[in-house]
Amino acid sequence: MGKITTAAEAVRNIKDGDVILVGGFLMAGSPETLIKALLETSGAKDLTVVSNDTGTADSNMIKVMKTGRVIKVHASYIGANPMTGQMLIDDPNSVTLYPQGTLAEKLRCGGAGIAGFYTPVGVGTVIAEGKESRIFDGREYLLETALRGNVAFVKATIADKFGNCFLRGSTKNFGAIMARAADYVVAEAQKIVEVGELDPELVTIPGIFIDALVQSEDA
Amino acid sequence: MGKITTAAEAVRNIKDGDVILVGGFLMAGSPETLIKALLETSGAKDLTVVSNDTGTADSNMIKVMKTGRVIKVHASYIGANPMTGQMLIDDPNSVTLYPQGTLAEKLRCGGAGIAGFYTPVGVGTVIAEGKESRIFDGREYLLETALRGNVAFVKATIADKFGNCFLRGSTKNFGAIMARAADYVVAEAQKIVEVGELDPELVTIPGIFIDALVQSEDA
Amino acid sequence: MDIKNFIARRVARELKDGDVVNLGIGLPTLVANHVPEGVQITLQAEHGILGAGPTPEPGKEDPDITNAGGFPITVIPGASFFDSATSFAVIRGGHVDVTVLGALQVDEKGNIANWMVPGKRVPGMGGAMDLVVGAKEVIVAMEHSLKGSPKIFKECTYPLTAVGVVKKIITEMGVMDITTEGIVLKEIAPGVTIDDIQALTDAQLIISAELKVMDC
Amino acid sequence: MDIKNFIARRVARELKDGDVVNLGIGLPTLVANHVPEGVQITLQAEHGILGAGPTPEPGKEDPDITNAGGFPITVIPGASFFDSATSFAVIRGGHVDVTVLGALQVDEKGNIANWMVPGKRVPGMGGAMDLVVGAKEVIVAMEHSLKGSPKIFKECTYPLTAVGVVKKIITEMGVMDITTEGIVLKEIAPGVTIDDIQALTDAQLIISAELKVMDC
Repeated sequence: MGKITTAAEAVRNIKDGDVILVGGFLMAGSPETLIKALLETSGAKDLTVVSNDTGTADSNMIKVMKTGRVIKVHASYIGANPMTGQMLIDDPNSVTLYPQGTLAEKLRCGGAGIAGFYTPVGVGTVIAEGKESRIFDGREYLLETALRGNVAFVKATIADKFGNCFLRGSTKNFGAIMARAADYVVAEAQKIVEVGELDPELVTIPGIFIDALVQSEDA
Repeated sequence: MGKITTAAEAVRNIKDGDVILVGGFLMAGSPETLIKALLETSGAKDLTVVSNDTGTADSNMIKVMKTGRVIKVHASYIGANPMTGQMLIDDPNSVTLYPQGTLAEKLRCGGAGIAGFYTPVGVGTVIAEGKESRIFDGREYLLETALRGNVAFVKATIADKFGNCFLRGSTKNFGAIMARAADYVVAEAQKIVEVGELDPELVTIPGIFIDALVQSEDA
Repeated sequence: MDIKNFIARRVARELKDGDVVNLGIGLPTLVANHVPEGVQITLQAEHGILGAGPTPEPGKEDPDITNAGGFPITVIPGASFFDSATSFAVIRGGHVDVTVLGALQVDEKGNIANWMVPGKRVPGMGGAMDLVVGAKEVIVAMEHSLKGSPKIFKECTYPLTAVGVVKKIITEMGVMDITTEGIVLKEIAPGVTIDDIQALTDAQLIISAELKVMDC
Repeated sequence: MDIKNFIARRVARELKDGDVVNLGIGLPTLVANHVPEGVQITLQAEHGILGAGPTPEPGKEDPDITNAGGFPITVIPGASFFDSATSFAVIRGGHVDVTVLGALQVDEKGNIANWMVPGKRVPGMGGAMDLVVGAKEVIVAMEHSLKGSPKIFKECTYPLTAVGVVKKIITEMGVMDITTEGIVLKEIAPGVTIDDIQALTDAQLIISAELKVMDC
């Protein structure tokens, strides 16, 4: 069950056409070490990236996007990454935008075996286009469906060697959910400790969800 | 914003016909001090109790039920409380059983503004009777709807005076979810500390959800 | 006091002790600086904080504790952290009492458009749609017009953020309630006439019988 | 070795290193005592523990750390705790590799009935429906018959727990796989004949070409 590996080794499992879930909210909790390895040592293309915001103009994600290997994006806010904005202009079908809570809940459902949910968010807006709506107790809701990835990248503050991850402060955001919603999950950790050193009450992501564990360059 | 009160004062807000969500899994995390106050100092009747299991034969809940003030139960397992079993025999409509995960998710949705969700659990069983089913990606799912209460009772291990609650070990279970799904939420805490003494990373229930805070007799 | 702080200060008076408040980026952020004495609020940051505090002193920034704009903040005693699914469960579940945010357009039906300008680069809606639908009260805090062009309309023309959610608009010219009858002007800023404010408002204002001068 | 431990030990050999396992109450609980050397599993308790450990020594019980039967347990290094919604997200989301549980009836379609006997007091399904639908592999571990009455049927008659989820049945008489063709007897216990086991089985057994003697 040895999960510790290098970023280069971990990204080898990424195939052309994969859907990659990338944790983080702007730079908070962004798995930059793993994205850098995706940039430098993986040749996988035709990728779909699911990310709250696809990072900032200083992130490694924008560099990956500049290589043309990302052909589709699912996000809620893309104002900090001009490449994603350009993708949307060049091909409106290449970028799908969701309300942030809807994106978070779609991912949670993807990891929780729930196929879909009814949310009041987006009713009467462009978000509702093409979606089913339904009245519950006199209020209108939209049907949104689960979202999963082939791969997830998350960043932990501390991880133990079993893969239990603690994501400190406001870095939990999307990483905590995405780790449950992908087939192959890689965590980079700023600090890696022995099993038993992490307080069971502080585990943000249980180790059973983590397939590969990498030392973060941001240590 | 003083939330600290007595159990007797806290249960005064309970009205005839209320739906009460009661945290705990058997005796783990069961808010016995609050249930005892419901028994001894509240006269509210025609109550609906939502609880994973309605406690055990030694719990205060069975004593409340013996007074006849509980007319309806929603639960997943009632094998440890013979009164609930008897209620189901006397009137099959008085007890609604759900798969445990469905009950948990219904309550989560009740607190999360989600009206309903599609779960694969219960397909082909009596649970599916009268429920809509729907195929997603070739698999059948049932539509389940949100559940909320007028009142919730939860038990915390430690609470600060703002109401932030830490529920230790496996006592989190239903209390952590129910506190988000009721209009009036009372927590009993084994230990009450000053604001700032509880690590923000250990907060199971943020204080904004707690309306009244009571010293638990189990201290 | 500049216009933005003038608006922010008036917004702050709407807050009640114990309120859970989400402040949008830009002008709404300033509201935190004007919360009246004796009123304690809990600031929510939608990526996972309850109890957000002010900007840290230089050198004390913590990269793990940021605001929704990505900048370092602090937390107050009694704060808590959680993931985005939980955070939006808090928001969508109606546990945020007040959200204050800017708008490109608001209309007399309470519709709000604040996430994209047609023909311009689209930044995405972020958490705005969730916040305006989920919060118990939505206050639009903005400058009354954009270089002389009205922002308060009979009917929004930009893509909506949500339908029928705005109940109050606070600008440097006045305080307006959105009612089933239309937009009611409740307070007017010192030195501003009804004609002044109507001239910069596309919707027809209903003048409250108890019209007051806005506190400044 | 008694019958229950004999069954539990055979079940334990199905577990692979790294598996996340949920054990039902009763006989399945014994499986934990027979996990082969070199195989590390993570035991899940459905009310909120990953990494459940053995019963504590007398006097070391912790009322905050209990199993799904309500009794005190311990946790192993690397454990974690969470609430019931999260726990069942883990279960329903397919993150439990194996669930081992008893049954009142199982049938050749993989249907299982294990939560109520018609006409008797109903205890409720607890987490059983979630577990059998959510786990990647469902192993029924039970005594082959109830006082000589079959429990493995052509078609269940009791209210079902789930449809088509059971892939393997392990009893003191043998190991059976449920396939699209029917129930295939793969292993038979020492001293038991095919006629013996068929006599206590309502469904018609298909005898595997590679039928082996069950390890004991």
